[in-house]
Amino acid sequence: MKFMLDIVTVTAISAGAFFFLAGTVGLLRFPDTLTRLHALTKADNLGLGLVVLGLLPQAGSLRGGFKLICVWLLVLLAGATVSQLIARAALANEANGQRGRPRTRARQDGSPT
Amino acid sequence: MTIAAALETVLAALILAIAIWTIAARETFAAVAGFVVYGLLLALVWVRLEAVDVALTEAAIGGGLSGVLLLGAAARLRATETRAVMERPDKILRLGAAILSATVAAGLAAGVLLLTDPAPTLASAAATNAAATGLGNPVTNVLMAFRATDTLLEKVVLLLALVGVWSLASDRLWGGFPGPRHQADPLGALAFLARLLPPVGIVVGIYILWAGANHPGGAFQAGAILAAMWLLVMMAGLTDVPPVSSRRLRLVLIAGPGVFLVVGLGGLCFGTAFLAYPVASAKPLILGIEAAMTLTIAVTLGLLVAGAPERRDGQ
Amino acid sequence: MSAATVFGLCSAAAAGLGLYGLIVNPEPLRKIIAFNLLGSGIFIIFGVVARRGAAAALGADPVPQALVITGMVVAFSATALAVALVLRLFQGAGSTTLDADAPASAGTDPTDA
Amino acid sequence: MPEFMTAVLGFILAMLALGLIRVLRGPADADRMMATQLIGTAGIASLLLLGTVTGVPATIDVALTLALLATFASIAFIKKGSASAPESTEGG
Repeated sequence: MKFMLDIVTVTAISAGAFFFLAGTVGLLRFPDTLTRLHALTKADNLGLGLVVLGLLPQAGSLRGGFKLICVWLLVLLAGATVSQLIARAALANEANGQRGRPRTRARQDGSPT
Repeated sequence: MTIAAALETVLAALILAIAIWTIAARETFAAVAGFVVYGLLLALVWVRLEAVDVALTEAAIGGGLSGVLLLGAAARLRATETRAVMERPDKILRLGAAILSATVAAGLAAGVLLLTDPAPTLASAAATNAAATGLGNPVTNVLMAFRATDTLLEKVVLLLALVGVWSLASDRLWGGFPGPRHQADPLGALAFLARLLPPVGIVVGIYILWAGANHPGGAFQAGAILAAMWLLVMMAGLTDVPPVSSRRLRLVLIAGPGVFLVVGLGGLCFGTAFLAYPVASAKPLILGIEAAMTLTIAVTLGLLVAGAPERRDGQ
Repeated sequence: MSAATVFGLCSAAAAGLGLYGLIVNPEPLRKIIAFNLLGSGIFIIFGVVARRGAAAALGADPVPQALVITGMVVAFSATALAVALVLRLFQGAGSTTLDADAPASAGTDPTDA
Repeated sequence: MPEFMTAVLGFILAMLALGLIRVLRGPADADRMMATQLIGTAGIASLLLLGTVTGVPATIDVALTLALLATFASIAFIKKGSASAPESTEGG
């Protein structure tokens, strides 16, 4: 039984890690703000969900498992809402052209890295 | 090098990178975004250092409230950035500052390296005296019993800071409403979140307060969560900030320290010393103080983020 | 090198960076952020001391932890007060410049009217 | 099992570090907020893993707090646009 549970954990957490990878790649590679939002809304929340799923067998107590699920639900709710709000703000900024600078300037805008 | 050690090195490197970015970033907004991430990673560090109470505080303050405070200010001050760039100090001053900072950092690092390991500790003392309060969380014991005066004065500092913020209002606006009035969009996503999240947040906050007796948690962390929920409802425009002249508001603000003081003086009158709890009723007393404290902390933090009075009327 | 040492060295560097930013950055808000950076570095060093003081089945010495929590509360209230001061300065002077002989633009303070 | 989880934890931290690049480069503030949001999710995941690895169950409470509050910076970011508009008339 223990072994089976560990199998579940390993598979789910590995899948979760993969989705985090996908989300990050999307965040970095997608061309503009609104497409990058997909990385935020979909891949990462799914990744966290899978990690939570994988941790459930290891949670030990029922309360621990319940709290794990609560964490995921909260992140889902907040992530979905906030990403929609960010999309609106991004659109508004593009409209009155405040901060939505063209992509070509991304590098000058850059960083010590 | 074990995998755990590698992990810690990665985490430390990340934190350093963000720290550099927070200082070097061109735009204030970018620096604030970096600072929010910095607070998030610090929570990880605190967990790694087995200080979960502190991690909770860091998550609530660094991850949440500071971000709101600084982002709001950055948004309002954006206009002044271009001017400020011209005031960048000259090379000599920058060099001197770099040398000074490097010396300080080196001194701190030396302190870290030379400090005796294991360091002198009061952990055993705290553990042996834990029975006096009946609480299982040593940090809560230290905060609420062994060094209760610090905590009492800390709450007074919070109040003083709030009085300071309020007193920045111009005479005309004194007693008015803090911060700008946020327009409500009753059907918007933000209003939806502001209706759905606070109930959950209140439950979590009370849970953190209750867990604080025997597990990591406590009044301040709970208060910070409640404050964030209140701010969310205010930012969504579902409710307005109460005017600072409201008497009910001010009663809530002094409730926590008031209860704390009364209990402390009770210890002075009927017990052995100021804030000396009778062993039999130590736990209920402490929990009572913490409950009152949580309410006060929530309101104080919320108002600290809301800022100085800026409107005479509720519009 | 133990975990505590790694984080201790990292936080020492962070504190140094914070001090540098506090001196060099001209914008008050940036100075506030740098000040927080400096403070957090010192807090982590407290955490390192607490971790090394682990005893009596406690993961870390509770006294420094309690001190750090108190310190965080005070640091936050100080930050809030500082931010409010900067905003008020901006209202009154129309800019947040800190050098005395800088030409201040027209004040936007409603009380002036 | 702990080794595996620590490895995944390191991996997610690496992803988090890559997400930082977006915070650094922007270009738009919306991108920065978005990256902060995503880093928050990754941070919560790594907190949960860390808590299981180090066997500190209370870590879940930290993750819970973060899950509640990680969005607040973004919300303040969204509000700044609409809230800063009336300020000019109100005197800030």
